[in-house]
Amino acid sequence: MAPKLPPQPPLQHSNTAVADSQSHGHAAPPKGILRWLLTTNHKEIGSLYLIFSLTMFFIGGIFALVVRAELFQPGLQLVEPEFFNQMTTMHGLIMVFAAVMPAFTGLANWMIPLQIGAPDMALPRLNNFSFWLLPVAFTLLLSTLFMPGGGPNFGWTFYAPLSTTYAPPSTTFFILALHIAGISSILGAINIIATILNMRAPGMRLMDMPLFVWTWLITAFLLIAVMPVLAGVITMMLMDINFGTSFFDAAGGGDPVLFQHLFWFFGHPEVYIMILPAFGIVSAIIPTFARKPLFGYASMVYATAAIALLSFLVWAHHMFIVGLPLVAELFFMYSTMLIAVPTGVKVFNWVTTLFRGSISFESPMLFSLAFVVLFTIGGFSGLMLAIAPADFQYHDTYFVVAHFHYVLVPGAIFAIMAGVYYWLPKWTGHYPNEKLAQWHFWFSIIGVNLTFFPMHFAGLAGMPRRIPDYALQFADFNLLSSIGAFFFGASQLLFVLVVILCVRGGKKAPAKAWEGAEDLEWTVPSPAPLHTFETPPVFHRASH
Amino acid sequence: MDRREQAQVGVRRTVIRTLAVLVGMFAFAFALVPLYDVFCQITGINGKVDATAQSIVHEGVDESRYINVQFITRGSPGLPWQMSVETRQMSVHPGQMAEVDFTFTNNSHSENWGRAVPSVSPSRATTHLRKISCFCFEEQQLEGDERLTIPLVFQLARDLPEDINTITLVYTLYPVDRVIQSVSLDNALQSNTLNDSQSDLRNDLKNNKVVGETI
Amino acid sequence: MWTVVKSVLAALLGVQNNRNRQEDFSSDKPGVYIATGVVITLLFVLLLVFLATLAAR
Amino acid sequence: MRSRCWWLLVMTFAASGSQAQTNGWNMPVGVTDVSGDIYGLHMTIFWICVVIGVLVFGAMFYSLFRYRHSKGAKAANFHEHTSVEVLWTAIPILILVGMAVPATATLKNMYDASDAELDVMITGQQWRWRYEYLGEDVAFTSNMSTPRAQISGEEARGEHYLLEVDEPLVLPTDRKVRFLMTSDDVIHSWWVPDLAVKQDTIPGFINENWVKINEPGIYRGQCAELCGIDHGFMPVVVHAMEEEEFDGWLAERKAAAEEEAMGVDREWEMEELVERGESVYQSICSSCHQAEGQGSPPAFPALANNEQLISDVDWHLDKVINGVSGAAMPAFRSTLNPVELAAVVTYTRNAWGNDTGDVVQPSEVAELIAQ
Repeated sequence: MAPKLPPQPPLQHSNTAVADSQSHGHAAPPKGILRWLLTTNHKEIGSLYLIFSLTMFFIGGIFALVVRAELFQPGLQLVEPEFFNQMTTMHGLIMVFAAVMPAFTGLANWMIPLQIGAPDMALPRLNNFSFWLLPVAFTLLLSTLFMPGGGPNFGWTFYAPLSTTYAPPSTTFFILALHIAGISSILGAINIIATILNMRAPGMRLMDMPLFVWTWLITAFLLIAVMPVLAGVITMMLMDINFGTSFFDAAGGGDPVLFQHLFWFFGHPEVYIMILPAFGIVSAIIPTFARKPLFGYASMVYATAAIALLSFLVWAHHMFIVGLPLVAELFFMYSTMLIAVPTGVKVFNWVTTLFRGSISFESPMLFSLAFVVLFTIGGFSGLMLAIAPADFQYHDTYFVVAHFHYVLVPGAIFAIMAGVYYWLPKWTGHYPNEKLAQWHFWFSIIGVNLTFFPMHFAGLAGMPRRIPDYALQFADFNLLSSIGAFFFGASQLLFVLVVILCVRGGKKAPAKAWEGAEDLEWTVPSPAPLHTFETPPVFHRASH
Repeated sequence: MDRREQAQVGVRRTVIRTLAVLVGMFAFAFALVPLYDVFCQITGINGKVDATAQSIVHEGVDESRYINVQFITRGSPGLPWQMSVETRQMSVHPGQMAEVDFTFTNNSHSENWGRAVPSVSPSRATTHLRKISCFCFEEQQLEGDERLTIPLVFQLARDLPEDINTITLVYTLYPVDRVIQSVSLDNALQSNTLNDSQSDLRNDLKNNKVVGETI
Repeated sequence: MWTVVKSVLAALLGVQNNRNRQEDFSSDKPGVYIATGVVITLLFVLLLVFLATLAAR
Repeated sequence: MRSRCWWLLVMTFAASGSQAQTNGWNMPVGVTDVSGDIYGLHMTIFWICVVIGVLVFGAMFYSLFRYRHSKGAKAANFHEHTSVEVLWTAIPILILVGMAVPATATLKNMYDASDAELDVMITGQQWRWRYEYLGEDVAFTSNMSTPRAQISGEEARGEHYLLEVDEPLVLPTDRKVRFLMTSDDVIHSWWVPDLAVKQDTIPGFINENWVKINEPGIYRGQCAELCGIDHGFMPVVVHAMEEEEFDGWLAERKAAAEEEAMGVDREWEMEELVERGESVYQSICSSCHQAEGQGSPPAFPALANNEQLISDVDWHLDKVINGVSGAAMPAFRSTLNPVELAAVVTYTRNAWGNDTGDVVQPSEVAELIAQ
């Protein structure tokens, strides 16, 4: 096979799509839109995922800004409570299912074959199909906003009976959209598992794989295990709404609390689906820029597995106030507290990797270091929330909002950005503009903390979440949060700028773009040609 | 090339296995519904009471403690019924049999279907409250302006936890949308009275019945 | 068998210390580890249930 | 720099947390034994997190500073250390056990079901709370009393903006009160931070909670579970009184309830009913059907110039008394008394151009309900 096709930096074609975000791929080269519709190349599909996710990140972000604008000061100024509820709901759904998850899948598509020395994903056509389900799903979901009665307004957790008996008529479409997105995730997960288990370069054992591959393998198993449960729950909702069953309707002998059990049985592993690949990315970047092998590679793998297993045993900590019996409260409090142990092990390992390294501070490293610090703060508030009696006070307040945004924004999203800055040289052949990237970093870090730190105080002082208007004593915190949110949102435009500039040109990157980088992806040229590892590379067991 | 073929075989195996897990997990989600009900009935987690009548247990009456049993009835939108109870509160000993009459009144002039859904508080007491005859979860039909009185016969288990001295039984009425009727209340009652053990029970009751104390 | 159990226990705590123990990970028999993992997880659940019941007394 | 900015915040937060206690940016200590215990747990775990944070981030920033590539640091090559790894697994477990012990004790106190002296049933309804003193024949609905004009900004906002109600829940101090909680429609959550009571109210199911208030005062909270449009406008206000004062209040309410029951029998004037009806409408109906009866279709139909409503008084009464199944309209048969029902129906039939001239007497409504 010809390992050196003419270099075709895939992002080159898609940068127009970023600028013209409404219609990806319209401005594609001669072969036109069909090329992107039909591509089975893991790199191109990876780019499609990433562009889709970035688009959705901005749409979800705009929804968040509508929410923050309304909360800028007490009183109802901009939107009606009904629309406010649709905004909070859509913001959550879009960010979780259309921004964070596809971004990780996109990175997986790009990097897993490169990191394990495979020519492509195991099931390329399925790969194409699972991507194209996403735009369908989320166009449908977004279109519910324009339907009579409005879009989903019951929160991203869609608790019954607010989401069944009392839901707007568009709920059936919401369920359909979620089904399609779920199928997409499941197919993606099957593909990733099949690739990792069967397509590794000769000589590469499981324990030789980079941590990003490991964390994604475990994430994919979580997806296979819990996405069907989500599918089951929404199917039950659908039947309750349209076919007169009463799974969740007390009137027919059902139980609304059952909905919450089922939802969180999916929902808690889902939380880890959104953070485990982030662990993998950070575990690749920190050793690179500390120029020192990752401390405790094996325990990192084991801790990831432990977190994944424990994630199935803690779901009811989201339900401490629904009236669980004492024994159940205690069980879920203990199991939740125990998750702190493997998570702590990971943080200690990252810190120890830094110890006696030779550290430089390029933009991927900055985002990774911020990840370690801010994710840990999110972990601390998580530990506080695990204490069941205290959760009676924290539950459903802005303290919880602060907690999961610390885990997801400077957690998952910073890790994704770190990964993008880290691998952009490999994708485009150019280094991102370091100065702009650093500005992006500092603006983001200020924006994130200004937005989410005051929420801790608002929550402790007694502000419930998902309210469109609030009592006067919460005004200062909300003012700060809103300013921070707009600042953070605006500074993300810098990110788009850096990516576009990097696709267009910039300092040329060699195959091994970072001095301390070790994994297989750095053995192929930059930009990575469309087809790589047609003949499997020989894997040398060197690093860990 | 045979390496590639090998990989293809492996991929097929992986896909089949993951699909099997997938189907299994989807089925599991639905299996959780009955499993949850069973789990709740065993542990009494959500105060949801066993829908079927239980049999009486002769275990002697614990005269040393009185348990205050409260009854609350609640209506709901869309059902023009009223449910009332003969007494709102009674004191019973654990192990003692007690009976209380509930009256359903249809305030409208047309027939409707409804259902009374029970819930027990504290939920820990759920498994200790044996309902020997009841109408819980049973769909009922009332003709327009009909009034119907149904007794609830119950017994508190002797092993009721020490710190519980008040039990509240709440019935919420819900409308049932239906065209075809399957089990009407009358049928249910008839089959009850036909049952020999049930009529024995009635005699049993007469000797043992407590008088409700109205507050 | 004991090494398997030990590995899985270590996994639960998130600590794996010995490089050599990774070797048996790549023994191409993940089934044994998965089965042991499931069993130990079940035992772990039972232990927690026991602790919670004890504490609730 | 990143670290400095948030540490500053944490430090000021921590310092304030230990001195001033209900300062509006930390959890309140509250006025029950349980709320005090919870505050203690909260501060303990917070300080544990601070200490761990100082150690971990301290080590991290030391490394970042000390081993800079730009200062020519040479990387070591170690990547494992068994005893260190075992140690940093064992120590967190010990800390967690230390934390679990007091948390378990507090939780058990919260679940203590013994010896409640007063039972109050709390029912969540979209979007108000209903309180019933079981066995006392006293029941009422508690609505937010903040005027809509304050929300829209046409009026200056008062001190207790959004946290004030027409009728607060009145409770005695030093008496253990049992709450039975349920809902008529969706899941709500009844929360008063100072009492450390937050419990979901679930349709068809009963939850319970206990509280023993130590100090008289007025305590405010809100619905904590998203329950639809007016989730943010569903405050809880608890007025805790000394025992004697409470007993007096209860007796007064009982007498008033009896008097209101008497009012059913007399003939009411239209003006009386309209006046009474307007206040009922504004506190109960206007959140959905809007202040001028214009509604917000399709979920909430307009009442003004509603043909069916104007032409059919029986239909109108039926919807108000029995609600609409499967829609947001609740049954008000047990929430409102016959006088209020008659008044609100009379009002809606004669307001905003619905000039039917109909007068519905409380006695007619009472008959409809009882039959």
